[in-house]
Amino acid sequence: PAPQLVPDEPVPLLPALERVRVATTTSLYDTGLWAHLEPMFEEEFGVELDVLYAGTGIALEWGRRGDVDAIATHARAREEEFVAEGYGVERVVFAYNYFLIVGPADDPAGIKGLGPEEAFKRLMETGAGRFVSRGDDSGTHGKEKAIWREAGFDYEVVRGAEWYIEAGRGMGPTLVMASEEQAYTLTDMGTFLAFKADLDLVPLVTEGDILLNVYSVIAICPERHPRTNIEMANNLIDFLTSPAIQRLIGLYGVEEHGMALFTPAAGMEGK
Amino acid sequence: MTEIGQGFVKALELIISLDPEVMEIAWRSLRISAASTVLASLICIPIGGLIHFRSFRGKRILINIIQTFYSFPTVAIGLLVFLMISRAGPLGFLGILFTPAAMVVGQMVLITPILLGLTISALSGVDKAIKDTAISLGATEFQAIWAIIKEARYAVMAAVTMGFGRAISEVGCAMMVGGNIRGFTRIMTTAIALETVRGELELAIALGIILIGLALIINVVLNIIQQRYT
Amino acid sequence: MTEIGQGFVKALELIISLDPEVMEIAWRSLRISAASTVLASLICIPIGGLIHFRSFRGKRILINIIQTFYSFPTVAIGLLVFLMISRAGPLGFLGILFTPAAMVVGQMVLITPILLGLTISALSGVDKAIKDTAISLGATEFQAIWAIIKEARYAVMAAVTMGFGRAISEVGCAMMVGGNIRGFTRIMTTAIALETVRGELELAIALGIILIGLALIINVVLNIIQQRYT
Amino acid sequence: MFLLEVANLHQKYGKKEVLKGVDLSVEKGEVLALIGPTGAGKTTVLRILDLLDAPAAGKIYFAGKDVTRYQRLRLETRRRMALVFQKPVAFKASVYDNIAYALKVRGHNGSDISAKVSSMLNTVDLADYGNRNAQTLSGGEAQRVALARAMITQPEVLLLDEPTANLDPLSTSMIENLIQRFNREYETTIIMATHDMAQGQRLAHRIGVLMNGELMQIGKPEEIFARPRNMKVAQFVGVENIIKGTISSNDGGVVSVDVDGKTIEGISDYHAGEEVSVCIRPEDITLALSKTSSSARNSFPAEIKLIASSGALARVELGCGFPLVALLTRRSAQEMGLEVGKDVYASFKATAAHIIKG
Amino acid sequence: MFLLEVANLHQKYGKKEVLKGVDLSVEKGEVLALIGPTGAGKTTVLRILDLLDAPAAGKIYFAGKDVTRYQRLRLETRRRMALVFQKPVAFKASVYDNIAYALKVRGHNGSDISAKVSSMLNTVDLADYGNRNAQTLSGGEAQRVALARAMITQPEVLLLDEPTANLDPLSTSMIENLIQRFNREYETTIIMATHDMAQGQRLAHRIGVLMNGELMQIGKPEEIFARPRNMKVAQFVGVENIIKGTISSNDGGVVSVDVDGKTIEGISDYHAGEEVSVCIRPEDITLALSKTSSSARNSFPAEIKLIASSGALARVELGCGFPLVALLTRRSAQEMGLEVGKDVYASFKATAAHIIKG
Ligand SMILES: Nc1ncnc2c1ncn2[C@@H]1O[C@H](COP(=O)(O)OP(=O)(O)OP(=O)(O)O)[C@@H](O)[C@H]1O
Ligand SMILES: Nc1ncnc2c1ncn2[C@@H]1O[C@H](COP(=O)(O)OP(=O)(O)OP(=O)(O)O)[C@@H](O)[C@H]1O
Ligand SMILES: [Mg+2]
Ligand SMILES: [Mg+2]
Repeated sequence: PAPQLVPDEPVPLLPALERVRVATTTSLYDTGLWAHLEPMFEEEFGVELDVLYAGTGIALEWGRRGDVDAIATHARAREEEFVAEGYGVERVVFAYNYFLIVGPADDPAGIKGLGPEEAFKRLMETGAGRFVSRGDDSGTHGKEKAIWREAGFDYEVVRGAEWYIEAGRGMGPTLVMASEEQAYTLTDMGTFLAFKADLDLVPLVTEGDILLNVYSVIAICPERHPRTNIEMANNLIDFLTSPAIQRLIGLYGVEEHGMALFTPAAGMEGK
Repeated sequence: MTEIGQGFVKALELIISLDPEVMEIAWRSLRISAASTVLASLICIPIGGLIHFRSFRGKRILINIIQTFYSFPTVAIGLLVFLMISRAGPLGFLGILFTPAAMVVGQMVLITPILLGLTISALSGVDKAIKDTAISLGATEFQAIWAIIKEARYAVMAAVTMGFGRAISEVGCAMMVGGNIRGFTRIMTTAIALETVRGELELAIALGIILIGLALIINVVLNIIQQRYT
Repeated sequence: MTEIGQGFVKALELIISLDPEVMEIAWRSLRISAASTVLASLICIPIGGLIHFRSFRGKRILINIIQTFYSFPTVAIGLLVFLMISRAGPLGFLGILFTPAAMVVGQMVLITPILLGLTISALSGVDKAIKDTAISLGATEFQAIWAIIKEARYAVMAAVTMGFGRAISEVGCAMMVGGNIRGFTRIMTTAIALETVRGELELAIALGIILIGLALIINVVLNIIQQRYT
Repeated sequence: MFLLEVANLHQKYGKKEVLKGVDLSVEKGEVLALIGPTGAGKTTVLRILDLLDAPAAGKIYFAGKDVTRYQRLRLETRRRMALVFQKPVAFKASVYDNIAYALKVRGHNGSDISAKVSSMLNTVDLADYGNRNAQTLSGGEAQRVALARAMITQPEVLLLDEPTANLDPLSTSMIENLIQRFNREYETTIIMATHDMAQGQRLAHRIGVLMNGELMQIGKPEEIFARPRNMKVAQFVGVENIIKGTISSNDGGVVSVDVDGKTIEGISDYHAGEEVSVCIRPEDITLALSKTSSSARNSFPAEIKLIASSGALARVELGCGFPLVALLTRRSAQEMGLEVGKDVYASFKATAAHIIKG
Repeated sequence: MFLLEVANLHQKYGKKEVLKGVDLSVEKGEVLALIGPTGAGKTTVLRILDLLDAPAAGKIYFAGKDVTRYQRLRLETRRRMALVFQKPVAFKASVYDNIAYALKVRGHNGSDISAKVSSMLNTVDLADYGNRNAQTLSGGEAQRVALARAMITQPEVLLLDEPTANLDPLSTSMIENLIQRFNREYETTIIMATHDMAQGQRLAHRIGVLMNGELMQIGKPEEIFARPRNMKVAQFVGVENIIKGTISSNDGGVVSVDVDGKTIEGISDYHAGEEVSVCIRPEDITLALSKTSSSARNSFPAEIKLIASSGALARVELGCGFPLVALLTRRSAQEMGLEVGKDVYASFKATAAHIIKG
C-alpha cells in the first residue's frame, strides 16, 4: 500500500520506503524472537519493519513523542498509564513467561525453593549474600520493586542496604555482574537462557504468581501523532495475535533450549 | 581470554565467508562516518583557519570553549540531536530520526569541536613568518589561511583522522539517533554494543577486529595519498 | 526542545541544591578521568617523544597503527579490558572488575592511542632546528626530547585536554568495566545513559550540562596555570 | 609627489618604544637604504611600510593616499609592493610553487605563471631547482628563492630586509646587480635595510641612518659618510677617528681646533671656544715616510702602533699625541715597508676633518 | 696531534653528492675559516663535525679517537664542542633560559648557572635582556644570544656557521673581538663558515675554500688571496682580473705571457707555449697620470671606463687592450682627479701577477 501522508505536513526529506517502527524491550529482542518474526511480517505486508531496541523507559518516551508507531513492552502499570494518558490506542497482550530469581550455587542466604516474597524476606533478614538489581526502571526492575513491596519492605530502605547493588544496566550485563560478584538477581527467562552458558549462576526461585511476565504491544494513538503509521501498527498487532504467529511464539526456543521461552497469550488482557 | 582468540577466529571466518550482514554493516559504518567527517571538515577547517588567523576579543575564551566540548559525552550529544529531530522537536518535520542521515548529522555535531580545536592547534604550530610571507606576497585573508593550512597539512590530516576515528568508533550518539535498526541504521559499533549486551562476546570481538582492520586500511590509503601528493 | 530548557532549569536546581548524589557522581567522574589522563600522559608523552625523536624502520607504519587505534570503539576496548580482568580472565585475581580502578585502567587504554598520536603530531610541528640546537648544545636524547616537548607545549597540552575530554565523555568502556553501580562506579556518562534509557531525558540533559560545566571549569583552570607558567 | 611617505611613525612592543616618530619619503624609482645597528627598528619600519603591522601612531601615504587604516586599500596597496624578510621562510612546497605563489594569489593563469617562473628561476640562477623541496635549500639558495618570489610580480615598491646577509660575495654581487637592474628597467622603488654600508653606498640613491628608533640622518651616501650629523652616526658609519677638542679660532670658515696642544684645521661654522669633535675617515689619512709638502693642511709625525690587514686594505693604528687610524691599500703599506714602531707622517686635508658639536 | 680531523668525508642528499671526499685537520687553538659559494657544503661539513649528521662515508677523529660511529662517544665528544647555526632558532623561553640551556643539560647547579649566564649576558652586551622572550628579539640580538648560548660552556671546539651574517658592523666587530678573545684566552679551536672573506682574513689562521663539495685549497689567508690554485678559487676570492694568455718565455722563473700581443711579466714555473691565466688582484694595480719609472715590471697605458665607489674604496674599470680592474682608495682617486675617459698608466709588479694553468 502507498504511504499515507497527512496532506498539510511537509514532505519528509527522506521518504523512501514505507517504514513501520516498533520499539521493543530488550528482553524480547535478546531472545531473538523479533529477528525471527520480522521477515515474516515484512514479507506479508511489503513494508520495512524497524525494530528499535530499547529499555521500557525510553520505549515509552519514544511513544509519547510519536517517534515510533508501536511499542512492545512488559510493564503493565506503566503501559496502562500510557494508554490512559491518551498516547496509546490499546494494550494488547501477546505472550507471557516467568521471571526467576537466580544466584550462586552455594546459595548463602538459603532461598532455594522458597516463594519469591519469602526469598526476598530471607535476603533482607539474613543479609547473607548480595543482590544485584537492574536499577534502571525497566519492566524487570518494576517487577522487582513490586516483589519487595509484597514482601513488606519499603524499597528506599532496601536500596540503602549494604548488600544491595544497583547495576543501572540492561538484563544481560546485570546477569554478568551477578555472576562475577556471585550475587542473586531477578531475571526474565529468555535472557537467562541466552546467557546461561557464560554464567556461574543457577535458578533458585521459579514459582510464584508474582513472577508472571506479560508482554504486550500498543499502537501509538494517531490523534496524538498524526504521522503515526496506524495502519501498519494495527497490522502488526493483528499479526502478533494471529493464531499462526501465536503458535510460532509458543514453539520459539524449544529447539535451542529444550523448552519454550514464551507462552502465547493473545486475549489475556487481564494479566 | 580464550574469547579473544575465538574472536579472532570468528573475525577471520566472517571475513573469509564475506558474511553479507557483516559486510553490509561495515560498509554502512564507513559511508556514514566518511560522510560526516568530510562534511564536518569542510565546515570546520576553514572556520578553524579563520579563528586562528583573526585576532579578536574573546579568542582565547572561544578556543577554551571549543576544547571544553571535547568532553561533551556522546550520549548527551545524541540526546540533543534526538530532541532536535524527534517528531516533537523543531526539526521533526524532516523526518530523519532513526535514519542514516540522522547519524551523519549526529556524528558531525560530535566531531565538530575536535576538528575545530585540533585544526586551530595544528595551525598554531605554523611559524608566524608563513602568515606574514603570504600576506606580504599579496594573499587575501582566505588565501593566507589556505597557505597556513597547507603548511600544517600533516597536523590537519591528523585532526581529520582523529575526527574520523571518533565518528566511526562512537556508539552513544549513533544508538540514540540511529536506533540500531537491523539492515538500516545498524553500524559496527552499535552492532558490537548489541552483541555485547546479548552476551555474544566472541561476535562482538570479531566485529571490533573487523572495524580496526577497516580503520587500518583507510589510514594506510590516506597515507599513501598524502605521500603521493606532497 | 522544551526538554532542553527544562534540562537547564533542572541542572540549575541540582547544582543549587547541591544534590548529594549528583555531586558525588560528578566528583567521581572527575577523579577517575583525571587519574587516567595523568597516568596515561606520564606514559604516552615520553614514549611519543621517543617515537618522534628516533628514526627507525617501520616508524611511519607504527604511527599509522597508532592513528588507526583512534577508531577503536570504546565498547570494544571495554570488552577487552573486561575479558582481561573478569574472574575468568588472566588478571582476574586482581579482583578489580566493577571498581573505579578498572575504569581508570579502561580509560587509560582508551586514550593511549590519542595521547600518543597527538603527542607525535604535536612534536612534528616543532622546527627540526630545535632538535639540532638542543643536541648540539650537549643534550642527551631525553633532554632533547624534553626540549622538543617544551617547544610544543601548547599542542601537547591540547593533546592531554583531548585525552581528558575523551576519558570523561566516554561511556562504553566505563559501563563495561565499571558497571554503573550506584554509589560506587556510577559516573556522569553512565548516569546520563541510565537516565536516557529510563526515559528521564530532562535529568539526562541536566547531567550533561553539569558535565560540560565541569569540563569548562577544568579547562579554564588549566589555561590559567598554563599562562602563569609560560 | 612622493610614491611612499610616512609621517611621525611610532611603534611600541609592550612598553618598549621601538620607533619614535620616523618621517620618511621615497620617490618613484628611488633606492633608499636604511642602515643602523641591530635593534634600531629597521625591520619594524619595513613591516609597517608593507602594511603588515599597523603603527602605534603616524600615517602612511602610498601615491598620495592615506593607506594607514582602510582595510580595503591595504590589500590593494600591498599587492603593489613586496617584502623580502630578513629570515625568509619557504612554504613547504617546491621551489617552483614558492616562486609562483604571488602570481597564484593574483589569479594569473597557469601558462603565464609557468613562463614567468621559469624566467625568474633563470634570473636568480636556479634554473634546475624548480622541483626541489624549498625547505632543503642551503642558506644562500633560500635567500635567492625568497628574492625571486618577491620580484616575480614586478612590484612598484620592493622592500628588502638585509637581502644579502646570507650570501657569498659572488651571489651578493649577483643580487646587487639584480636589484639595480630591477630598479633601472622597471623603475622599481626599493627600500632596503642593510648593515653593509658599502652595499648601501653601492646601491642607494639615499641612505637613512636609523638608531634606537629615530632617523638620525638621511641624505646622499657621500654626505652620510663624509659628514655624519652627530657622534653616534659618525661612529656607526665607520669614522674611526673622532677627536675631542676646542675651537681656538675661526678664520672665515677655516677653524683651528685645539687638541691637547696640537692644532687640527678644518672647515666649520662653529665659533672659537666651542667644544667639538673632529671626525676623520681613516681612508682620508695619508701616510708618508718623510714630511712632504702636500696640499694637506694637517700633518703630524706619528708612530705606528699596530697594522692589521682586512681584504684589500691595511688598517694602521698611529699615535701622534692623539690616537689616529689610517686605512690604505695593503700594497702601499707593503711598498712603504710600514711596520710597528716605525715613524711616519700622517696628513689629511682640512676638508677631510669634519667638525661636529660636542 | 690534530684535535679534530676528518678523512675522505662524503655526504649525499638523495642522489645529490654534496661532499665529495673532504679531508681536513685542525690543531688545538687554531682558527680555520671555511669559505665558499652558497651551496658549497659548508653547513654540511659543520654539521658532520658537530656529529649531528653521520657522513655517508669517511671518518671523524676527535683528539685522535675515531668518533664517527660510536654512540656513547658521540655525546661525550659533542659536549666538548658547540655549533652556532646559520639560522639560529631560539627556544620558546626567556633569553636567560636559552643561554642557560647547555649548562642545565650538563647538570650544573643553579647558582653556578646564574653567575655564568649573567656574565655571558654582559659579554654579549645584552645585560638587560635576561627576561625577554627570546622569540621577539631582533635579528642581530638573536644572533648574539645564539653565540652566547654556544660559548657558555667554554667548548674546546667552537663551530660557527656565518656567525655575523645578520649583524651590523659594530656588532660584527664586537663578535669578532669575542671570537678572538675566546680563541686566545681559552685556546678554543674555532672552525667557522663565512662568506665574508675579509672576515676570514681577519680572524683565521688558515682558510679552506670549499666549492661544490670539494676542498679546493687550504692554506694561510695570504696564500689563498694571493695565490689561488685555480680559476674558480681565483674568481671566488675576488681576483677580478683573470687574463688568458700563452707563455712566450721563461727566464729563470720570470715568465712573459703573451696576451693578444701585449706582454705581461710574472713569476712561474710553467714553460713556454703553455696556456695560462694571469691573475691580478685589483688592489695590486697602481694608477698614475704619467709614465713613472717605478719598480713595477708591467705598465700599460689605459683608458678609464667606469668608476664606482664602495666604502672607502673606488673601483676603476680600465681598458688597455684587455680589461683590467683596479681598486684604490676613494681619496687617491679624487686627488688624482680620475674620471671616465681619462688616460692613465696602470702598473703592477711581476710578483703581483699570479699565473695559473688553463
Ligand atoms: N614582537 C616583539 N616584542 C618585543 N620587542 C620586539 C618585538 N619585535 C621587535 N622587538 C624589539 O624592537 C626593536 C627593533 O627591532 P627590529 O627588528 O626592527 O630591529 P632591526 O633594526 O631590524 O635589527 P636587526 O638589524 O638586528 O634585524 C628591537 O629592540 C627588538 O628587540
Ligand atoms: N636536506 C637536504 N636535502 C637535499 N639537499 C640538501 C639538503 N641539505 C642541503 N642540501 C644541498 O646540499 C648542498 C650543500 O648545502 P649546504 O647547506 O652545506 O651549503 P652551504 O655551503 O652551507 O651554503 P650557504 O652558504 O648557502 O649556507 C646545497 O646544494 C643544498 O641545496
Ligand atoms: Mg631586522
Ligand atoms: Mg650554509
